[in-house]
Amino acid sequence: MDLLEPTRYAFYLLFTGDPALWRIIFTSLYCSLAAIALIAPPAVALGFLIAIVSFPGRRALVVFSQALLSFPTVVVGLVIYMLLSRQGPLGFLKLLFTPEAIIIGYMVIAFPVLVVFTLSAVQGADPRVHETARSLGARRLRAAWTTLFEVRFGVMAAVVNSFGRVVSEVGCAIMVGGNIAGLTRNIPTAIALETSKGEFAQGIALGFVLIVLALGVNVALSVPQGEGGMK
Amino acid sequence: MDLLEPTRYAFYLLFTGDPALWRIIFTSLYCSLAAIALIAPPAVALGFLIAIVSFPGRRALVVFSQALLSFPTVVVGLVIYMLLSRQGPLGFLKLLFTPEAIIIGYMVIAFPVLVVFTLSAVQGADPRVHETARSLGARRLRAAWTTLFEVRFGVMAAVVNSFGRVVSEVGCAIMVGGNIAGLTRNIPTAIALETSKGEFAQGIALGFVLIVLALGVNVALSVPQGEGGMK
Amino acid sequence: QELRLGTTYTVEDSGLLKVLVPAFERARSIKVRAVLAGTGQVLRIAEKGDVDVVFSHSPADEEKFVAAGFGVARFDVMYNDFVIVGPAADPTGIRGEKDAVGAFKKIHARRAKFVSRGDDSGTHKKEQFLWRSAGLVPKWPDYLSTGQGMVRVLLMAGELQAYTLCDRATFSAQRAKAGLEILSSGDPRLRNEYGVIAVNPAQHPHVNRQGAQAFVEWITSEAGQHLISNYRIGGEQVFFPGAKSRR
Amino acid sequence: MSIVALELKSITKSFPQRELLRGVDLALQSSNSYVLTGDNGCGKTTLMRIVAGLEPASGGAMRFEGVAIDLRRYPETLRRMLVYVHQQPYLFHTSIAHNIAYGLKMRGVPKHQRELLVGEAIAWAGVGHLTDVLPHKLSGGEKQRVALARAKVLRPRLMLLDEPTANLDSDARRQTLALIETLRHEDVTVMIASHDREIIAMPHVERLHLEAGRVSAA
Amino acid sequence: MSIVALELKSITKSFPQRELLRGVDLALQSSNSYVLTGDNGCGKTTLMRIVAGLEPASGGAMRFEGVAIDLRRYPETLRRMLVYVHQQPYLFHTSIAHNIAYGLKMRGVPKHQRELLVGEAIAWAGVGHLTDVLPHKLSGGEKQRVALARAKVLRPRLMLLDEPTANLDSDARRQTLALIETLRHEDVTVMIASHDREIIAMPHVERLHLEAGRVSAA
Ligand SMILES: Nc1ncnc2c1ncn2[C@@H]1O[C@H](COP(=O)(O)OP(=O)(O)OP(=O)(O)O)[C@@H](O)[C@H]1O
Ligand SMILES: Nc1ncnc2c1ncn2[C@@H]1O[C@H](COP(=O)(O)OP(=O)(O)OP(=O)(O)O)[C@@H](O)[C@H]1O
Ligand SMILES: [Mg+2]
Ligand SMILES: [Mg+2]
Repeated sequence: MDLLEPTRYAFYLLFTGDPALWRIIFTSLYCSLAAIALIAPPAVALGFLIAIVSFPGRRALVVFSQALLSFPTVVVGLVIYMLLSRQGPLGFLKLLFTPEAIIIGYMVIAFPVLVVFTLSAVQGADPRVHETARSLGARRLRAAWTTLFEVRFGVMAAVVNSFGRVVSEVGCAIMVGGNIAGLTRNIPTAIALETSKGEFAQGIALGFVLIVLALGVNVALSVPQGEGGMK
Repeated sequence: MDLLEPTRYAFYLLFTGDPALWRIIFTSLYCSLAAIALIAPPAVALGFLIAIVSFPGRRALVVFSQALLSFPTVVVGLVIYMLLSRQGPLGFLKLLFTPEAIIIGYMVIAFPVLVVFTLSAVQGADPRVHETARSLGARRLRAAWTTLFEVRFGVMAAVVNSFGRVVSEVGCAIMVGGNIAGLTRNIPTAIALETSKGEFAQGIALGFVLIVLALGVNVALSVPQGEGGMK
Repeated sequence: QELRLGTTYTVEDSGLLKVLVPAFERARSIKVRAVLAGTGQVLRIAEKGDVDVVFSHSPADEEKFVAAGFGVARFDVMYNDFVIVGPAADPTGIRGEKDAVGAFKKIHARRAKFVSRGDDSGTHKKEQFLWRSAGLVPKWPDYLSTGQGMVRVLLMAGELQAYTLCDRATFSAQRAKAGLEILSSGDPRLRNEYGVIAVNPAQHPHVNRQGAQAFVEWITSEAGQHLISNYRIGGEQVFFPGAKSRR
Repeated sequence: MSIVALELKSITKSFPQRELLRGVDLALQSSNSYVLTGDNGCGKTTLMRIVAGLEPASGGAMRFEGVAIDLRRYPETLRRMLVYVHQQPYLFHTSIAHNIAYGLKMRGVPKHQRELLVGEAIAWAGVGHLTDVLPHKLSGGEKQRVALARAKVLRPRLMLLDEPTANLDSDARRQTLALIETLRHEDVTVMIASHDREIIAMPHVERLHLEAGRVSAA
Repeated sequence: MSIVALELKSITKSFPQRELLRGVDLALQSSNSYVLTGDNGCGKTTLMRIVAGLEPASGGAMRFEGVAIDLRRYPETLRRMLVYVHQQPYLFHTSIAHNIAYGLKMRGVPKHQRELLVGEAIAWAGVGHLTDVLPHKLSGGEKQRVALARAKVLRPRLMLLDEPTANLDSDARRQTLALIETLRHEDVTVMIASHDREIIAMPHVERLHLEAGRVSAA
């Protein structure tokens, strides 16, 4: 099977500004970036808290959050579908089969990922970071910020990972988005469609497009990540 | 929609030893655990190496590995499908639509996850860990092992995350495994099937079964993770 | 107000949807959002009122859907037929068999490799109907129940050099890739009916009743039927207009 | 007229396996300097960390400048009045200047004034030639100097210095002794945990000895 | 009959911004003890780390017991012959006993002998009452003692001690001085980087001074 031709064609469409392809790309980026931007602050904060506050059941909570990483995204999609369905409790919002529904799903999927990896990064930080900040007069919030900044490599890895998860998942996006052309079709659901048509090469070409986009996003995200964390 | 009933039924089947359900569970666990067991050693080693050896292009390699986290699993599935297909270069192995094909796919999916998060964990480690080990006479390999043991919390987070990724993914497993009942059907592909049949509640119930399993695996994995990393 | 059309992958995969939707949008100035899903899934989301009109091919389920009050009425739109395909070598010798049930009996007798959709789709329902008609229960090691879409099942059958039941449109589109041949066709029991149903506004007051009505009218009208009969895959007609004069 | 800056009443600290502090009573007069001596592991660091609100005490009471301090809900305002310098200081992985500026920023000192103070502090620490070196690359003594400068620049009411001279060369040690002398005149109370004979022998520095979980003047 | 244990020839080390070591020449006689003095940041730690193979030199040559050492491909065997104790030692997050046993394990010392040696070392470090405390909870001085014990137990040919007494109380310091004395008689060469006057003033300890990137006997 020839991969070169479809890939070249996909990039050709990309650069000639094929509106259908760009619409798909836009939906992918818009939904995943919006979801991460919305959910990262609370999730990172929670991961930080679990890492530094010790309370009974903390260890169990950590293991449970880790287990949530195994939750299939399509099940997240199913649950959100049932909530957003016209008959569901949130049906009145009319969010089903819209990009916003996908964003909600992505937020749910990204949440445990961000919590677990922020936790892991903060856990690995030198406890003196937080103490030094506090001792120099930083209030709780500011000290937390300083600590997160010291482990920025790990926190950005968490963000990058959650982005990777949502931007490449298909189960939830197809379930709550409906894979509607021109509205909720994004790169993975488009790949699913190509695959279901037997157009495997096209699917792989779209995968390459996604990787190039992800590379761009990661380069952008790696600027704040910096060399600071590198020893 | 009633969730309680199907969930109760799923767990009923589980405990009454319904062979079809247990077969699905077995496939899920066998493929994901085998893949992680096979790929974790080289991937963790590579992540370690990238973290401690500095060479030109290292930073670019890190960003690239992170971008690989965004690669849709179905595309991994497509590529492996084409390799294992009858006309493909590895067709003579007759691996397509077998659990072993799924294992190969899982290994490819887990690889960058393990590399990136091992890297991130080792990066965050105190550089004196490795130096102390070396200075006390540990050879390279042993010193690496000691370092990984010191950051075991992070390394286990990497393992747990890669397990979560593969055990919940559907694109690759369905593509190279074929979702064959009694052979390559696993929990996520069974969920996909239930979903396509409109049996949403059944799908969600299977999702709960998966979470319970993941919890078990995570508890088992968290024993070596230990409190050591907790400060 | 836009119209939400719930339809199955088979319709999209054949390429027909890309012809029908824009034509309808132009004809009636109604924006269509096509939601794609498996057959069971389409009916389920329609049942919950999340789409306005359904276009699928599983007559038995569709009748049940209407009977339960979820749909206003079911109308025939078009049909094609299913074909039994398999490897050129045809180890069970069903080539040219006009009787689909007879062909299935031979496959069963030889315990030949057979890939089943296994997903309760229209195609799967048809397959089950044929096994039932043959008085057989399909259960042997090389009878593979896969739970996948038509194209993937066809390609799987190609990979495994197995038999399968496939609709003609999909087979025409994938013939080259699958490397299988039509071995048995023409039995009237292999007819594949596509129908359209407007979701019942009595159950779901919020649905786009006018839009759904317009779609049902248009697709069963002269214009819609004409488009269907003119649609070609590789020069081959794969759908046949089937709308009876509307009751 | 001597005001009590810090008063501790029967501070205790125990671990599951052992009782480290068994009732520390202590009163530090304002603007005086104290050196806390005691064997390794006797609890000097722990005691200072309790005072600084970095670790909970198991029991006891504390008053700062006459005000009772709830050790379980350590007040934010108190954190701005005292500063603790770790035995092995941690420098943020940013820059020397950012490290020294950090506490000033927290106190809302305006930028131009901050820059002035940071410049002075860098010169005092003798690391002017290292401003573009990442803080974690500094030598042990340099780190300690920067940490000291970072605390000194805040002019707190009470300074808790944990073995401040442990890694210092003779010049820096002399400078630190001078700093302690200066702080005394600037109305800053200083408590130093140290094994350094020069510090212990300093004039105007009162000696406190921690042994068997209790503090006694020595 | 004095054998040269370690010989350094024009060792240099430069950073993009500065030249730290400008050609260090050095010869340590076997079984002798040396103290390396010099201002903070003069390069003591860096020099010892180069010798221990923890950091690359920019240039120069090294011989150990007469054998030329390729500093770019630091030989594994040499690692077993010398041991470097960090200025701020790191203890593995396992247990005190495991920390001390680590180097012995690497050298293949059998279990029963290892246990014996570890027991002795724990007693020497005076941390027998802390065996069930996690190493990172130890006090600064306790950590330094354990690190010293962890190195001492290996009986290397050359010991590089970076400020070993910085956080020690007077007892432990005395004990360390005694250790240095003992090692001299046990045919171990010792090099100590230190600002500690007591160490610098020890009899039988030769003084080396690092200044402006060069070492001179002082
Ligand atoms: N969780 C714990 N359980 C038991 N003992 C502990 C625990 N945490 C700390 N310790 C012990 O409590 C003591 C704390 O001592 P601290 O650090 O306050 O000593 P110090 O007087 O500052 O000593 P140094 O002069 O060495 O710095 C140490 O002996 C340490 O081992
Ligand atoms: N990458 C770098 N670029 C520039 N300067 C550096 C770099 N890394 C380290 N340095 C400087 O090199 C010197 C290293 O000193 P070293 O740690 O060897 O000193 P030392 O003699 O052990 O000092 P101390 O007595 O304080 O322990 C320090 O001044 C440090 O700031
Ligand atoms: Mg201390
Ligand atoms: Mg040093």
